[in-house]
Amino acid sequence: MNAPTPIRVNEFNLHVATVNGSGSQTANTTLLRSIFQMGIPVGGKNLFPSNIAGLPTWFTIRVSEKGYLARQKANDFLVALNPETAAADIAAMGPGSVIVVNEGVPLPPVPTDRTVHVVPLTKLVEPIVPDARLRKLVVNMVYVGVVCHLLGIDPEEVDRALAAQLGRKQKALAMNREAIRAGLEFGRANLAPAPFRVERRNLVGTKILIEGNTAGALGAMFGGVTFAAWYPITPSSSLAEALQNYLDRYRRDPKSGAATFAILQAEDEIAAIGMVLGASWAGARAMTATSGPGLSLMTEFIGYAYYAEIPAVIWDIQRIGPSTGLPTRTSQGDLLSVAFMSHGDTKHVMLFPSTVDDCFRYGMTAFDLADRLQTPVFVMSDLDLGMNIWMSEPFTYPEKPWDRGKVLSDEEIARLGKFERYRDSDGDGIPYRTVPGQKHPLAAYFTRGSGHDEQARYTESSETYPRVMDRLSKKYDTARRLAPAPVVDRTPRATVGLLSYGSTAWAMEEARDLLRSEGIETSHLLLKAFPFHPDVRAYIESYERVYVVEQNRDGQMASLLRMDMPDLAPRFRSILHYDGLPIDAVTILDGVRSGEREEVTVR
Amino acid sequence: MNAPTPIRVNEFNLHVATVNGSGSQTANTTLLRSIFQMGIPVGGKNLFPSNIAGLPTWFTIRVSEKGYLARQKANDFLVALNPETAAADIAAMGPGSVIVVNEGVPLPPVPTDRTVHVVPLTKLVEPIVPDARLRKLVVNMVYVGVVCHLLGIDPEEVDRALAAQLGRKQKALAMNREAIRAGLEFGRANLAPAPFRVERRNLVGTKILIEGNTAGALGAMFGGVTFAAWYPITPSSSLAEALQNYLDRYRRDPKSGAATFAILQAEDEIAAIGMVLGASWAGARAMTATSGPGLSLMTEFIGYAYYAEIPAVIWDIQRIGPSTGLPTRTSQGDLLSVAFMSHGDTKHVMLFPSTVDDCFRYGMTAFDLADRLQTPVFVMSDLDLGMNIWMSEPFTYPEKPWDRGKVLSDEEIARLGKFERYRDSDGDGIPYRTVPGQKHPLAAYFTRGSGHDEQARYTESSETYPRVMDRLSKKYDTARRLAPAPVVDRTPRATVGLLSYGSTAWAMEEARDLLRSEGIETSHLLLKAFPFHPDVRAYIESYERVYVVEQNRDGQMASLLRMDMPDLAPRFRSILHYDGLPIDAVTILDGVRSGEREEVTVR
Amino acid sequence: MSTAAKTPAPGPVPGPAKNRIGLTQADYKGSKSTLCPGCGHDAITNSIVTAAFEMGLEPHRLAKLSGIGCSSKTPAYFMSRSFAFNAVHGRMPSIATGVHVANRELQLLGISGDGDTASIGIGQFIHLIRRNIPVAYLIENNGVYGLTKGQFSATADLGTRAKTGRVNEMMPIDLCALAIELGCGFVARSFSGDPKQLRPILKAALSHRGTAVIDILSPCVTFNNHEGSTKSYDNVKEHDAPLHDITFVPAHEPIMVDYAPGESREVRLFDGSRVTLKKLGDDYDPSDGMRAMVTLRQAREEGKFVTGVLYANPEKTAFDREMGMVEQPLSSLTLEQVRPGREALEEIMASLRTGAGAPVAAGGG
Amino acid sequence: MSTAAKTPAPGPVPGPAKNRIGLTQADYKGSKSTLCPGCGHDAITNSIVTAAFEMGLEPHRLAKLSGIGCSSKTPAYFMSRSFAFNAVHGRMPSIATGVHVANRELQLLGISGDGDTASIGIGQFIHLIRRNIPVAYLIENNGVYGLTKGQFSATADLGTRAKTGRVNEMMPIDLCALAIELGCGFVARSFSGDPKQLRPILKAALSHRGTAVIDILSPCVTFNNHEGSTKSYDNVKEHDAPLHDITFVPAHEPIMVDYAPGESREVRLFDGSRVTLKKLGDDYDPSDGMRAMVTLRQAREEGKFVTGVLYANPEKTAFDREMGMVEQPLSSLTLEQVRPGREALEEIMASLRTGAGAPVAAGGG
Ligand SMILES: Cc1ncc(C[n+]2csc(CCOP(=O)(O)OP(=O)(O)O)c2C)c(N)n1
Ligand SMILES: Cc1ncc(C[n+]2csc(CCOP(=O)(O)OP(=O)(O)O)c2C)c(N)n1
Ligand code: SF4
Ligand code: SF4
Ligand SMILES: [Mg+2]
Ligand SMILES: [Mg+2]
Repeated sequence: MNAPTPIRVNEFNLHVATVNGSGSQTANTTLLRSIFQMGIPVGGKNLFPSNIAGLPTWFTIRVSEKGYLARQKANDFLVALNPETAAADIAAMGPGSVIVVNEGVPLPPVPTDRTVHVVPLTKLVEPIVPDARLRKLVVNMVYVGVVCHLLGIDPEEVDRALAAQLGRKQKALAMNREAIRAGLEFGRANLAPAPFRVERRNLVGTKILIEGNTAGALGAMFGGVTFAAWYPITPSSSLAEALQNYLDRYRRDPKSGAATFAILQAEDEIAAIGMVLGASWAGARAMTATSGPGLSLMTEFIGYAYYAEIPAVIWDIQRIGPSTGLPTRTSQGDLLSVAFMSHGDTKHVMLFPSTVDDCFRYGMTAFDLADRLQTPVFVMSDLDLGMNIWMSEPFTYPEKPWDRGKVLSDEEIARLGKFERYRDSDGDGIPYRTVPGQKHPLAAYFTRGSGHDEQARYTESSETYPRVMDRLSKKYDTARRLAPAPVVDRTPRATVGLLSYGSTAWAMEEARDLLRSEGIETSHLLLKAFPFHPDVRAYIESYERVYVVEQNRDGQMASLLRMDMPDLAPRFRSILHYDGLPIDAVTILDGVRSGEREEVTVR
Repeated sequence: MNAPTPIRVNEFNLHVATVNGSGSQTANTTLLRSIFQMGIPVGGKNLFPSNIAGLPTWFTIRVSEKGYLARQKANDFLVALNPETAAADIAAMGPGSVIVVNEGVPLPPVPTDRTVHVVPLTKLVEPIVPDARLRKLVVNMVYVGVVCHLLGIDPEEVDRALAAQLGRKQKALAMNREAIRAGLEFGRANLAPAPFRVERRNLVGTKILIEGNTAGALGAMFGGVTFAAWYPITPSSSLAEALQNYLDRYRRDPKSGAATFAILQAEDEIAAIGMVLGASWAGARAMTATSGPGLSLMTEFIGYAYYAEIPAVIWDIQRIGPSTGLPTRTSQGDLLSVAFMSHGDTKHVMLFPSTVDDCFRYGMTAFDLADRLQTPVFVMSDLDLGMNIWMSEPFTYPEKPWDRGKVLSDEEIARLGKFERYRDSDGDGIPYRTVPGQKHPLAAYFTRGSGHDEQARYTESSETYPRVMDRLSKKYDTARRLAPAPVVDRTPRATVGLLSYGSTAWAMEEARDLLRSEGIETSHLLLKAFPFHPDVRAYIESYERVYVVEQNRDGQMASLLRMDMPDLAPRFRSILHYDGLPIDAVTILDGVRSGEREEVTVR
Repeated sequence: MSTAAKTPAPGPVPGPAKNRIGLTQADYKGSKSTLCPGCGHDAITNSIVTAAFEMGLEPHRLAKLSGIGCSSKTPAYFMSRSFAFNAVHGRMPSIATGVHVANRELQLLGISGDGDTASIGIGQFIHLIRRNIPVAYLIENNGVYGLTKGQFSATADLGTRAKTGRVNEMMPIDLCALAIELGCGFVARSFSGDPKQLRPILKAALSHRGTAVIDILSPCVTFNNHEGSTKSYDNVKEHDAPLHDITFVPAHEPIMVDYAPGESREVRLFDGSRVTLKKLGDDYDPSDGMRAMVTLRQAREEGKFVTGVLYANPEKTAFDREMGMVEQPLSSLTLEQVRPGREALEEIMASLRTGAGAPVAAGGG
Repeated sequence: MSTAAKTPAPGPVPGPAKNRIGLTQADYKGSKSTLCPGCGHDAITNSIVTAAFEMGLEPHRLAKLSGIGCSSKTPAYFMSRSFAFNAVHGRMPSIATGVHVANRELQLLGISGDGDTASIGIGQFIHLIRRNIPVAYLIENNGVYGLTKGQFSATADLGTRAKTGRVNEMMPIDLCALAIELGCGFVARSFSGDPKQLRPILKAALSHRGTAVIDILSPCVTFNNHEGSTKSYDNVKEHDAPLHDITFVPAHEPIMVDYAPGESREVRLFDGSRVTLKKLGDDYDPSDGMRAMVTLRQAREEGKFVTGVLYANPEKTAFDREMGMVEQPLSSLTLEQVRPGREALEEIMASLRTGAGAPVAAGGG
């Protein structure tokens, strides 16, 4: 035991290092939820390899009564179960940290200002689980007990969290309970509590814990999705799978029990987007979810949808590329390729959710926008937001009905006496469409990716082609006003403007507090959509320097901003993070600091 | 006969309106070449529909002793053979123009200041060609005779041009000669010569007439292409087909007569680029040629090639999109989608040929660059450059050997005692590679699109990933210096800078002369490559306003420039042309004029 | 719909004949074809018009789908009262799948070419059949890429010579054999110039509740008719020279045949080459897949094209039944039908609060 | 190369056994596998190592090619002295085609999965076979997408249930029957746990001068082994509960079998389900394609997997012969060999000056 360190309450990171396939998810979720149930804000991040079993995996629980949920570089509490990474994992722990190692895991020399507890986890589980193969699994519950003691987690809550997960599985429940108790008792008997602990608070209320992909699926369900086609790819699969599970349960015809939806696993992403376009053209609310490689395969069809003006919702759960890249690491690297996806003059609409609540709402908004604009709408989520566990206020039930956009009924056609598929009758660049199956003789039209006029007739005319293309540009300008406006937080004395989007928002919030504590006041614009809302320009105009913080190498959003506002282009500075791990506050802090220092020296 | 107009010599456009499938190519080529043989610069543009037979087609011959070869909006001489378009074709003719119509073609009222000659072409051919079906073809030769008379083309040259084409086909030659003579004699007997005529000059010398695609194929052949995979698509097919024809003839082993190349027609463009990457990886000089839709399908593999660093040459003969668009119309609309093609942080190298000579030279340069940089290199040609007929100095034989880039032999590996596929040993960001089949035990490596370290080993490390990505950025900067420098033409008193690329250069040259005649002195930078050479920045810095002239809707090159030079972004103005027809000088003239007028009013 | 095929075509009546829903044949026509005169595809278009008229199809209940090619353009030339989706090259099957799922009441007529299906599109073609999506899928098969000027497709016969002079070195893909091997419930082969055979096949295909594949030999006037071809079109041969102009497309009459079941008939194509068509006899039993495969292989060895319905299994479960969808088209569901109530959201929020709903696992590539 | 298969493996000698080119079995190994313990793919990897060692393959003359998936990762786990190209998902055949054309002396070993080949990759698979590119093409077939956590692939058996509880409604694609129909010159089926059968098949495939397809049943430990499966792994069943944690992958021994030609053997998979393997007898004649198709269909009806070499036609003309390429690999040609002389350029310029070389025609889509 070394010199007691001051006790820190409800502000620390718990880091569990193990191998995938060892089944630590129930254990980690139990820890996460038991703290959550004590009324303390938590977040859980899973760092996993691109294989199925036997490689290093880490699960990090951030406990923060301030409500910071972004990743932090440093951890305070380590459970080291993976012999292969133990040395590195332990070496990464700083002064005052606490380390629990499984007996037998090789121990590197550890400075005395770290506390190391060697615990015979495996021995402790032996009496409880006869089947050797299963011990590998249940042993995880033993460290839950140990951690529970060291951090002062209420055992009652641990038990509740466990029960909630295992539900009716009594045998399992019993076995796991025993394992937890074993760890708890060993801790009580042998280990001094850690210098940071949890204490009950009342900061959670009715909040929920959920992954962004699940939230997106829920949004799509309440948005009235009727068709989804997808092809498995990490990190997007869990969105399609959650959608399937929820729809199976909540979207059946009350009488017949038949499905009011269809979900198809396509043979690849070209087929997936093709099915979505076919279904959407025929009147369904159709979506797909994918990631990098799948997105690239959709390129040709996306160009078609842009030109033939077919609504489609594409969730891009960004992982880090190029190519296969790191399939289980996060990124915001697809912006430029999506913005101008496919040959010829194309411009696409992107939404940038930064919270699970955004995922839920945009699950609906994306459909309304796609139907209203009759074009593909991309929801640019990422692995951090989509697959990690986030705390959130419960989602609120949509008050507005859906917007299916400009669809002409047979009656309306009869009234108008005509129908022109690609005519800009309202001056907003958005034409009217009909739905296959409509009976009126004028309702039918011919959809094609080749040159067409206002009546959807084939043409190669050099007058008609640019006219149609100009209308598409006008429609795109309409999108600026229809898409979600940015969230602007201006600080009176701010000297610099910050700009971020997507999951970066979490580290940004924390970074701004750090900057403030250093006397640097900042304003912040949280981007929600591309093309840019008029408010974005107004914001940029009011700051000489705007730091664009993003998780890619090439400063892709900064590039889009420079293209959109050439006159303001010199104002943008990039702060970039692209190692595949979620960005942390200190990275932003350092970026702004050094940026501002330069400014000073420059002058 | 109306009031005689002043006679214009060797400066006019001859426009032939017919339907495709009617076999007018031999006739038009004969006209083009006979004028060319009289020592007068000519260019031929074929405006054809996206089908095989029966739709309107136009062939325009520009005769210009000043050497202007760009398209012009107005024509001086029309041969109206297509009843369906005759009204519009004739209405488009201006004062002083001459119109030849086939007897029976409905004549709209024509102002008296246009000369109309109704000629019984069909009647004239009847006695010559018994087979009715064939008359449809041979009739074309009759208008050759008529035009020959009206413009004062030397019949000897017409005969030579015809003979060159029909070669040994005596029967054909005879029949066609008769038809021409019939037209000639009819003209002499009934028609007054046109107010513009051709007169023999000595401006052609040893020049040649060739399409850009044929030139590109020749370049590839002399560049040592060993493998090409392609999938038919207009307007790129003729490049692959010309390549096949020339290689069949000039690339056989002297002894065995076996092919020193392979050309494969793939099942689609995904397969085509895959074959190219496989072949290139295995040591071949591999290329493909495609256009919009095919390009979009290559997206996923292009990202792979960027990240795994595999050389590849992709000719993009741009047609106007989005999607299928107008397959037989020209455009410069693929820049943004190519520059950032495929998900994740990717940046690609593009070359912009503006002449058939560029096509020939870049046919070689592209291979050298791809091998040197170990990345895909896109040659951004277009339908106008690629499929139309251009006059050029004969191509000069390459004096330099090829550059296969950094390939380590077994001997070198033995000497070094090690080989690391992705190590930046030279500080230019470019690693060394080996070729499959090399015997040295250290030569083999594992190529993948997933995360890899300097030794090409799989990794998900958050230190290694960004290190490799940063090297790729460094390599990209190296490309700025290796790629062709822009051609800068500075005028001392120039107040505005102009910037163009690709086939736009032709209209630009003419436009600058027009501007000068209006007292507007201009400088011009002809871009040759992306990423931008340092000279580009230097040029922009010296002009307050730089007009970027391009053939697309969104000002794609202007966007790339703004992204690359944020501090200079406000200087760029766009002059855009995107109706599918090649840009003309007046469009540029008007653009600069009105732009400059604004400037004045602004001040 | 599925009984329509059985309704006999009405006999001649005064004025333009009307069908059971009171439409004339003209009502099933489209805009003027822009294909080459004599193209087999136009003959197929005519058979479609007649078949649809005779069946009394409701134009608004049929959707025309196609890919890219001369063949894929033809939906513009018939049934202009029907909706049409002219997709990208080779990907029509995925469009068909989406359209069907969105509105199961729509009857789907897919038009493709041999390049569109056998080359770039073979993957989607296979998965369409595997899912048994109800679409009458026509391949207008000429062995070449017509629209791009005559390169070989994956169904080009071994050893044929293209206009460019190049010789095809590879075995053609037999789309019928492939479809049967994949368990397709309706597989037929016919000839563009044999409307007597083609029309009833079209009707049967349009009435089949699953993927119905019809591989239709459809000669290309232009790109199987060229100087240098070993067997060039005789009366052109004498004047070979004028045809030197490769942009010349001489007009042709479409090739038509009329012969009885069980018989064989040799047909001379535009380039003078000959194919032998062998019509399945009335005794042929199309319910036996194995038998069908054997028949095809034998014919192949004899160098013959068997025509007729090769395999039919109406029992195959339709895709929509598999999906357990509501009867009503998904496209017509109201917001009330597709937005769960507040209590549903509350139930879900509660489970997410307590963790009773187990989270989804991480992993993969 | 093509005689390598015939060289017998050397008998035991003092020290680690060496093969005809003096390498030990260890020289054919790769880096440590990161697959699940007991995965069928690892068993196949072992058979490859042994076969390559016994054949005495020169590592530098072999290139390993793969797509994406657990199966496609395995090239990292054998023959680390050979070059490898781990391509994108489902597109390895086009890579193989390019590699072969660039260097015809390289022996190609392609590793794919059922998802990589039968789902996303079926199109390229078909065209690879059609071109008869010389590659030994292994499908490590487990009926699921392993790497993405157990969704069904296009070879999943009708009615099987996934870990998610979903039931597969579609017929599996029989890759062997497909390959035979397409005229593939070597088609075999085997089981990952039957090295005695697999090794000789691998050797034969590696010696075949054309596309050789081996469809290898290779059970997935993890995603055919789950609670809720109708037929769950017994000794786990009692403790079903702990397996509630879907991230838990219990360790397994690979499933191995050893049985004689002509016999059938029932194998119990990880999830307790059973497949019956039926080994072709020595009397079976693999030269008859029709016979092979019939055999496959019959076995399918009996619900059996026939294993062994189903069809072999060594006579099929190899692709490179068709292309008329020089013997020397294209990759090794010198500048002198590939850059025509000045006179060639002059000749071409002259033709372009006079127009003797007719220009290419415009047109198309
Ligand atoms: C992705 C893509 N690649 C290439 C093309 C060019 N293209 C247009 S039609 C066609 C082939 C059509 O052949 P087929 O399907 O047999 O139709 P046909 O013209 O013979 O009736 C091709 C390759 C295209 N439109 N899209
Ligand atoms: C274009 C693309 N889509 C999806 C994925 C995600 N993905 C990786 S592996 C895989 C399936 C692999 O299944 P299979 O080929 O059967 O291999 P197994 O893992 O079963 O051995 C998928 C869909 C991808 N990598 N690329
Ligand atoms: S090119 Fe051939 S397929 Fe195309 S329209 Fe003409 S004849 Fe028909
Ligand atoms: S998931 Fe299945 S296929 Fe993949 S490694 Fe594990 S056992 Fe093998
Ligand atoms: Mg065809
Ligand atoms: Mg699999």
